[in-house]
Amino acid sequence: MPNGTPQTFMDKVQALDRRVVFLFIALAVAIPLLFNVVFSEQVSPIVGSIFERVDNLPEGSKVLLSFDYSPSTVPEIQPMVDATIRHAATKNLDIYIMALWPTGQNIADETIHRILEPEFPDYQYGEDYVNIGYKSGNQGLINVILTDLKKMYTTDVRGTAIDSIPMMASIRNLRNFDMILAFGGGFPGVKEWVLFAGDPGNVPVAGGVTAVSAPLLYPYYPSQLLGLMGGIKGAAEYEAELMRRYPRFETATTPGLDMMGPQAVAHIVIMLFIVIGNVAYFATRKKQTTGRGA
Amino acid sequence: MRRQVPLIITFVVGSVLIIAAFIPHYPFGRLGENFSLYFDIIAVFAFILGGGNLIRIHGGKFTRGIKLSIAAAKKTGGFWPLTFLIEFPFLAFGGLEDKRGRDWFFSFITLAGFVAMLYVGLFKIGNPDGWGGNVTHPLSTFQQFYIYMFNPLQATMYALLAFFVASASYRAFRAKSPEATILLATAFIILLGRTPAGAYATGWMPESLSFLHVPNLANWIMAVPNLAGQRAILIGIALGVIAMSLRVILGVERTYLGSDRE
Amino acid sequence: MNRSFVRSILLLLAVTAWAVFAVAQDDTTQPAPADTLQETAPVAEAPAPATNVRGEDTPGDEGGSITVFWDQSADDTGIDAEGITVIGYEIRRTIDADNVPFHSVGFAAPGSERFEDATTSDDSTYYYVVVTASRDGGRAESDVIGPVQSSPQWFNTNRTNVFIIGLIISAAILYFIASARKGKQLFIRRIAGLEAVHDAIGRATEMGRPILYIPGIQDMDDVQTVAGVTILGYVARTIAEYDTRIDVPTSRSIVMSTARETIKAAYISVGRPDAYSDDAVHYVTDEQFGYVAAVDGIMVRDKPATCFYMGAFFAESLIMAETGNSIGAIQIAGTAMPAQLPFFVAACDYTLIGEELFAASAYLSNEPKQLGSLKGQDVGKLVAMLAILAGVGLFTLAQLTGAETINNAAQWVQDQFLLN
Amino acid sequence: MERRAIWYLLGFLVVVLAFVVSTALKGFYITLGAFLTLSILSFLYKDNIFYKAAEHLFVGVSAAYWMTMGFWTVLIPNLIGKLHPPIVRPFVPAIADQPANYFYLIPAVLGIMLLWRLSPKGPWISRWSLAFIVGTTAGLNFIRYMASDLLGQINSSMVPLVVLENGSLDTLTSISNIVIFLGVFCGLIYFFFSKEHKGAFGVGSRIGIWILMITFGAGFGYTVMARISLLVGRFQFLLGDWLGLLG
Repeated sequence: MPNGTPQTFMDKVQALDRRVVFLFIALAVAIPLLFNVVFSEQVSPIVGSIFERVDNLPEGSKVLLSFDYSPSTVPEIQPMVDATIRHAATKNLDIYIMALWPTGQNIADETIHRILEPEFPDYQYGEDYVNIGYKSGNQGLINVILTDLKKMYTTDVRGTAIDSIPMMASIRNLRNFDMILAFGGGFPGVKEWVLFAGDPGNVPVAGGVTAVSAPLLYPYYPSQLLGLMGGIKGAAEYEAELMRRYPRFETATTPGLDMMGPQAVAHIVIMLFIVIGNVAYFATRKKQTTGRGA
Repeated sequence: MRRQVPLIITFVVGSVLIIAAFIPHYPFGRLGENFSLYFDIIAVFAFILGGGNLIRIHGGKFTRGIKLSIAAAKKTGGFWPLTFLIEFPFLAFGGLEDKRGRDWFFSFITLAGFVAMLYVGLFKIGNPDGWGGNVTHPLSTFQQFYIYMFNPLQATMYALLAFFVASASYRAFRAKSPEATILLATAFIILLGRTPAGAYATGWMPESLSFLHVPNLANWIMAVPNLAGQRAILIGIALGVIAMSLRVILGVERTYLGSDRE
Repeated sequence: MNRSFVRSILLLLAVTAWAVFAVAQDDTTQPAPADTLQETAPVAEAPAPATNVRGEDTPGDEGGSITVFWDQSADDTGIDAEGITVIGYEIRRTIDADNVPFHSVGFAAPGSERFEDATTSDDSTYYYVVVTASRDGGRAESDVIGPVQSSPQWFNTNRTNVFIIGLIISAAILYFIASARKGKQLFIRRIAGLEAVHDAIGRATEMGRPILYIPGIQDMDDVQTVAGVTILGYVARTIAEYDTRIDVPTSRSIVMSTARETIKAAYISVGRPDAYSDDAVHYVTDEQFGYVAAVDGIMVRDKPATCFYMGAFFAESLIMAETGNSIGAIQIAGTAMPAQLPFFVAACDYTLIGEELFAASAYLSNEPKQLGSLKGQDVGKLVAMLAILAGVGLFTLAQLTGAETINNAAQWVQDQFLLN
Repeated sequence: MERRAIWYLLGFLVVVLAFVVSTALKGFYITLGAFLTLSILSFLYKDNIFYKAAEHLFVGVSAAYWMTMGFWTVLIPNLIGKLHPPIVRPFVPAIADQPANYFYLIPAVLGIMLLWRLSPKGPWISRWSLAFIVGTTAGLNFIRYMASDLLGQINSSMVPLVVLENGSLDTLTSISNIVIFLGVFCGLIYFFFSKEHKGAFGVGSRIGIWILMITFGAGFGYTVMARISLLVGRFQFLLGDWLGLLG
């Protein structure tokens, strides 16, 4: 730009104070959060296949949920757990809960208190759901309970003998489950469930993992892995589908969808800024070249 | 001598580790593993150097600053401790614009945080299991400090990135050259692919062109050209590391060892 | 990738993991407390046993491991709706086949034909039996084999390929270092980011502002940090000549020590040892974001004219580069962290990409022997390119012709670059 | 000076008041968390004493945090516990009965050598441990990068350029494989140091840069979502946990 020329609007836009960008990003995140802006999520096949499977299981089918994560990944994983546990309870499935991670046992208890007890008062512990908790051994544990669950588990987390729990009577090993849902992308996690339970036991395994670990599990889908929820987006899709099919959940919490609102708006804001920046760049460049020619 | 011995040490250690990688037999089999463990231990010794440096810098600023502040307060006349108290915000926090040692209070904050954290950690204060307890027991004071001070600071520093990715993309993604245009276009497609907008924008396309649907295109870019670029970078890095390691082991590169004369 | 290859790798992982689990569970000389398959077994039809069982010392290890091979049971045909379904093989061993009962050392998935028992002692001999287990609890024992003994090896044959390729590349690098020493002239292309180093330091000198040098946030056990510190050595020489102020905050104590030695040597080498002060390098904190918080503070308060980022970086890369940009500093970055390169490329004036970071110190030194090693690196790239070309060519040919022999040849070439 | 002083004090009082009110309503810890969060965020506008205070607190606390962790998780079990296990019985009873391992005298001696630079006599002795460290780094990384990055990446780059599926051309896979092959090949050409990037070689190098630019653009775009998530987390804390504005 020649010296002394007054700055045009486009010049100003091109040299925009970055704090303007910051302000827009803050608003793009805060406003959707405050006004609970939710975009419709279309369920993708990889998440939809989990939903369909749960949805088509007959009443009283046995579903095993494994909590294989720690508090650090709760923000990403918990929304999927909440959505699937609600779905399973609505379908009147028998829910069995265990954990390969020591931290998972408490998270599972917390989930029961927060979701199952208040939202499904008819659900009875020991008859409709049970938490058998954490046992050490990682994939070795899976390997053992694939043939004999009661070898490792003698009581549930409340100290009740396994044999006196009504819903455990029909369970001898992992093959008795109609579906295994594993949450957590670390080790041990979904991958170990696929390799040590799903493949040798021929039990359908589906999973919910963090966005970072999702690409590492894609190769198992769909032959070895029934479906996969990856990060917040996976949770949001499941929540959206649940709300669409079951009106009773219209008022339920949807942390996944809540997170996707700010995501979408912030992405769009960033893209708009990129467009504006380029428009300004070309506008000023044109002016400069014509200026030089004159 | 001062440089010869270190060069010999580097040569011997480096070449033995390379050879040991091919010898599973004891004691070579676990040499690399053990040396890594040794490194971690040496790094803990080094904390004395780092921590000492931290205390020296901030301790120095603190004592120098407080002396200057008292001197400044005395200069105004009257009963100086009162002046010191009244002017405290300027004498202690004035360091943003004013460099005359008047930001000593910040150094005090660093020192206080450092000493307090070290104290509750090394003595396992408030640990329900006492001396035998895990240092990060959730109820220990150490872990409480971690959760309520360390965590929000760390998470917020990390979250600044949301703003910086936006400002960086606004400034850098301009079609100034063919390279910049490619960078811009790829980033734009990937961004688009991660929003509902991407699916809507190309949803009208017929099934036969499903390849061009933005989410599919974004996935393809991640899985194919991105992968190719990553591979080229990784192979280059591997060769760079190999050559760098050889230069270091052979003593061709020795700047890090300091000088012979001193 | 080849599916059976993937499967065998996964299987290997599985059995090793089980072996580790087994060690944690039982003492090797004691009978296992829990025989996982046996007790659940009511009387059921026994599957066909595994045949042709062999046991060998596991090659290329430090001892303490025996690999057992067998041929699958005739009933191991996947999950059958009716009939016998094999659910796996249990590997049992003893130190004395006649007097000491066998105990379980591990479990192999159906379809597998080998098991590595990594819990042996090199001082004793072992007898093994492979038990095929069916879903209904049927069990069939193979013949007992033994005695087998494990032993350590002096060369890991699994790594022969690494050895040979390492030798080729090292030889090339050494050859070019030697020939450069003899005075052979070498062409080295210009690297824009490094050409700019002098100007960037000159700019800081003119403006009377300091230079900020960040040697990454990793410790000296990361080779990128070593590269960062050596580059600092050459940068510091120019700085010592120009008498500019340099500030090196470090995230690790050992890096602080090394950086001090490096800068001091640079000042001595230009004959100004008295101008050096230890204060140029200071420790901040090991915590990634605490470090970047402090560096951001230094940037906005000291307003360095030039910022160097040379080493290993994680998410903090962009926080620093954007803050540096906001204060109008010239920024030169270099890292071999592929995930952070995009941010440096976007926010810095110059970025050394991956390999260029490691080449930088050689380039800046301008010593023939150092430059010779760059030529050696190029030979390595040539080897890589030719290998890829050969593999791609053979695989393509195999696809087009469908010939088994070409496919085998392609597979052989690929296997030479397999990791074991 | 006088007027500025009043503003400063007033501002300071408002912040203190807000802190007290928030503590009364929401408790101390959540208030502290919120104030530290806001202090860091204020840096986006400009540097100020709140950011500077939070930053200085962060440095002190985190430096001590990692040093404490190093002491309890490395020094005690892995050095003291190896050299003389009975000493650590009160802290780590599990390893107190293991036999001593005197190989660990090596890192102990090297560690003390490193500290020698604090002594007035012969500070150069600390270079011996630096030499050990750098030698270890060079030796270990030589093998590590050779095996996983060099060999592994070459191995997985060997793909057929034409893929036939039951006799017919699998167009998408074929195109993808050709792109991968050209990308890796040209990317490597770009990195050549000892040959001038001219002629055909220059074209290859040019394509190499383009591939790298696609890689960088993709990496940048892909990371944005994770970064926004972090901010959403902080905003949920501020607006929800602290202010109670979120449903």
